[in-house]
Formats: sequence, C-alpha cells, structure tokens
Amino acid sequence: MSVLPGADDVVLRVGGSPENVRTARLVAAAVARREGLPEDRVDEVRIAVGEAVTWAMHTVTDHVVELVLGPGEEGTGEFVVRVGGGLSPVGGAEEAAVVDPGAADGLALALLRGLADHVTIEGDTTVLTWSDVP
Amino acid sequence: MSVLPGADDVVLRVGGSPENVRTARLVAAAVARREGLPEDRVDEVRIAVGEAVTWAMHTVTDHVVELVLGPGEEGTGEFVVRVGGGLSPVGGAEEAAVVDPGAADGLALALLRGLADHVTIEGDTTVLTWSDVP
Amino acid sequence: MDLTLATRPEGDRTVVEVGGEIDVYTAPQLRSALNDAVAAGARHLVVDMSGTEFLDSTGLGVLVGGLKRVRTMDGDLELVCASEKILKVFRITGLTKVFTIHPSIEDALAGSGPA
Amino acid sequence: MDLTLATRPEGDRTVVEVGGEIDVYTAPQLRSALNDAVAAGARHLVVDMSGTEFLDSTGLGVLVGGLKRVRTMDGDLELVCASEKILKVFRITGLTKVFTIHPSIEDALAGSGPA
Ligand SMILES: Nc1ncnc2c1ncn2[C@@H]1O[C@H](COP(=O)(O)OP(=O)(O)O)[C@@H](O)[C@H]1O
Ligand SMILES: Nc1ncnc2c1ncn2[C@@H]1O[C@H](COP(=O)(O)OP(=O)(O)O)[C@@H](O)[C@H]1O
Repeated sequence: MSVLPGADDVVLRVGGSPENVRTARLVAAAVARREGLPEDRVDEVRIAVGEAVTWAMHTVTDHVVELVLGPGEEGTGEFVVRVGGGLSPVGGAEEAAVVDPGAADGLALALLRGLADHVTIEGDTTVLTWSDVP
Repeated sequence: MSVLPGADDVVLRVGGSPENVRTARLVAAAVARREGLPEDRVDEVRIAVGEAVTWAMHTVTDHVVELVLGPGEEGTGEFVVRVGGGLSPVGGAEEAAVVDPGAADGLALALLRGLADHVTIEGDTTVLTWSDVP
Repeated sequence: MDLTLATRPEGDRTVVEVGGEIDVYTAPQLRSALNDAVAAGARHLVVDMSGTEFLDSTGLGVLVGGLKRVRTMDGDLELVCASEKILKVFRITGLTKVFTIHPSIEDALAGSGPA
Repeated sequence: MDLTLATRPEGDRTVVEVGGEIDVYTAPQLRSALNDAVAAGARHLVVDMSGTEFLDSTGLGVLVGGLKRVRTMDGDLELVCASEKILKVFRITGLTKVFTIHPSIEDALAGSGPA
C-alpha cells in the first residue's frame, strides 16, 4: 500500500538490513527534535524506533520496512511513529484490532513499553506515541 | 506512483518544508557513508542532495518530495540518488527524455553539476550519480 | 544544527559572525542580520564564516544579495572562510571571483580597508 | 558510529572495553569478542561500557547470553557503566537485577573479586 503522508509527516522506507536500523534511528531522532521534543525524549525515540524497526524486519514478509513519523492528529500534542509494512498516514490512523503488547515478550518489547508513552501493535504495524509534546 | 525500492535502496518521503531538506541531507549522508563513499564525497552528496530537494520542493506540485537512494545497477559501482515526485527504483532507472542541465541556470545547478559525477533532469526528477564507489 | 549570529563593530567595519549551518532553513535569519546591519548604517560588512559548518545555494544567494545591496551604497561585503569544504562551494559556483575571501578575521581587518 | 573492542587481562579478570554503539548491527562483534575471551580461558569478565554511546535490545541479549555462558562455568560477567542514558535501558528491562553494574573500572576491579 502506498503512503500519502500528512504535510508534516516524514516517510522512510528501507530494506531489511541491520544498517538500515541505524538510518531509521537517525531519521527518527532528527524528526523528533524538529517536532520539539527535548533531548531526553529524543533518546527515547531513538531507542524505541530502533527496536520497532528491528522487530519489523523480522516480521514483515518482504523485509521492506516503512516508517511514518510526525505529529499526531491536530491538537493532540503527540509525536507518532508508525513502523511496519504498508502504512496509512499518521494523522488519520484508524483504530484497528489491537493486540495487547503485554501478551508478547522480550527485551525489545520491554523497551518499547518503557520508552514510548503508548504502544499499540496492529498486525505487523507498531505505533509508538509520545504525548505532551511542547 | 508508489515505489518498491531495491533491497539496498532507502526511500524517504517528506513534505515541502525547509526543515525537511535537513532530514534529507542527513539521510543522504548516512546512506552514502553506508555505501562506502569516503568523507569528502559524503560531503558532496550532502550538499548536492540538499540542492536537489530544495529545488524539488519548488517544482513538485503537491510539495511532497521523494528520494530513492542506493547503489546503481549491479556492478556499475555507482551511488545513485533520485529526487522528485513519484519515482521508480534506482536500480531500474529507464532512460527518459533528458533535459540538458546546461540549459537551466543558477547557483543550485552549478552545485549539482560540480558535486555529482553525473546529473540528469527528467521532468521533475533529478538523478544524481556518483561513480567509482569503492 | 541551528544558526548563530553575532554582529559587532570593528572600526568602520561591521563584523557578522555566522556559526552553524547556513541553508534554505536558516538563510532568512542571515538575510535579516545583514539587512539589520545595513539599516543601522553599516556599509563595510565582514561576514566571518569561521564557525560556519555548512553552506548551500540559498545561503550563497543571501551573501550575493548582501554584496549587491551594499555595493549600491558604495560599500562592500567581504568574507572570512578557511574551511576547504566551504571554499569548494564558492569555487564551484564561480563566486570566488565575486567575493574577497580572507583566511582569518585578523587578515580581513588588517586588509587595506574600505576605500 | 562503529564499535570499538579491546580485550585485556587484569589479574584473574578479563576486561572487554566497548566503545561506540552496541546495536543490532554491531552486537555480533561483541558476541564474538566475548566468545573469544571465554575460549581463551576467561571466566571473570568485566565489560567496560564507559565508552558505549548506545545500547539496544540485541546488545542487551548478547550481554545476557555472555553472562549465562560464564555462569555455567562458575564464572561471572560484570559491567561498568556510568551513563544515565544507558543505565535506563538496563532499568527498563529489569536487567539491573541481573547484572552487577559498577560506576567505574576502578570500582569494578577493586570489588571483592571473583569467589
Ligand atoms: N529480566 C531478565 N532476566 C534474565 N534474563 C533475561 C531477562 N529478560 C530477558 N532475558 C534473557 O535475555 C535473552 C534475550 O531476551 P529476549 O529479548 O526477551 O528474548 P527473545 O528475543 O526470545 O524475546 C534471553 O535469553 C532471555 O531469557
Ligand atoms: N557567478 C556569479 N556572479 C555574480 N552573481 C551571481 C553569480 N551566480 C549567481 N549570482 C547571483 O546570485 C543570486 C542567486 O543566483 P541564482 O541561484 O543563479 O539565481 P536563481 O535562483 O534565479 O537561479 C542572483 O542574484 C544571481 O544573479
């Protein structure tokens, strides 16, 4: 599925190589900083997005991982990162069947839950949300 | 048009804001470095890609700019960056009607021509090529 | 990397120190700083790019614009830049023929000076 | 940011200094370094992360794997880390309860030592 990002969204698509996890972290940190997150939260974004991308590279079938990064819906004061295969725009994220992250396991998930303010896993898509963005 | 990047390609899609030129430069430098370009050529990539993205933000109608970055076709030893609207994969770039860059003007174009080894402008798409990548 | 700007008088010259990245994002700030200096009466500008780490064509355009502006007032705009990376940008665009570029601020201020 | 690895003996301990980013890209190198040390007879490992700037879950997994491995040989693996940013990664994953983490290499080597 093709992505038409919102005006403020950044979309990154990378093949499934560990080096590309670094590219994704770099972009995530840059966009988070641009969106006004303070440095300690930029660090949270950097780690959490790296985990989500690493995970997606193992679960997405064609090993192409797509990220959509940007502010949430108008006025929510959120920073949202969607990581997965074919994605819809960040701002218009429709509510899908949500798997309870608590049902999954592992260090990666512990980091996602500990670092992002909100984590949902919808199929092969991970949505990370940071709230109260200044 | 949707992009299916080659396995080694990185695709970045950004809205038409000057801040996003920086995101594009950051990604271009990271991918160039990953592809093994030496630091002085990474600097060339950083500047030239910034120019191409700035230019595309003015010419692409919906102000969404897409970059596809990666090695050229197998065995060419090239690093290729395509900047424009809807793009085809870097590796399978079909030869399109090529506008002679010499016919255009400006500092930006001087930089593109001076920094990339090869520049073609096909409609609203700029293709920058660096050769002899180690 | 944001832009830092500091303007100070040095005799009858005005030095504008520019740190960080001069690009399509920050060039408007540099344009304002140059315009403010001219509005405050400066005619002999020295743009000190010793702390400049990146320069794109929009930034170049602002410098060229500044130069043209002060020239119409019998002024001048000279540059300080020692970074090979940034000098290359001036060379490629042919602007080394347009600007006087000094390797250090000392050199710029010691120069023959405004006519 | 690539990984730098340096292994050296300190009495009956073996210190592995790790600089740069330990992540899904570089963790295999760290795993090899730990395996090599164990193959060379090391049982009491100190992984010095004073120069480590980034750590992800793959890196954590390698450290946990190393600890489990030496424990089966009555050895141990302790860490040196003073960076709040990286300690946070251990805290969030509950691994502060699993690893002994020293604030400095001096502290790690001055400790009660291997049993
Ligand atoms: N809190 C913990 N204490 C001890 N070992 C742990 C802890 N959390 C994870 N581990 C171990 O670390 C390794 C990697 O963990 P994890 O990422 O959870 O595994 P997986 O990749 O199978 O999900 C495993 O060997 C796991 O048993
Ligand atoms: N080699 C040069 N010498 C003097 N002025 C130049 C040179 N190249 C460009 N300029 C001036 O710099 C400004 C921006 O240049 P350019 O990017 O070429 O303009 P445009 O954006 O219209 O293409 C213009 O005022 C142009 O006249």
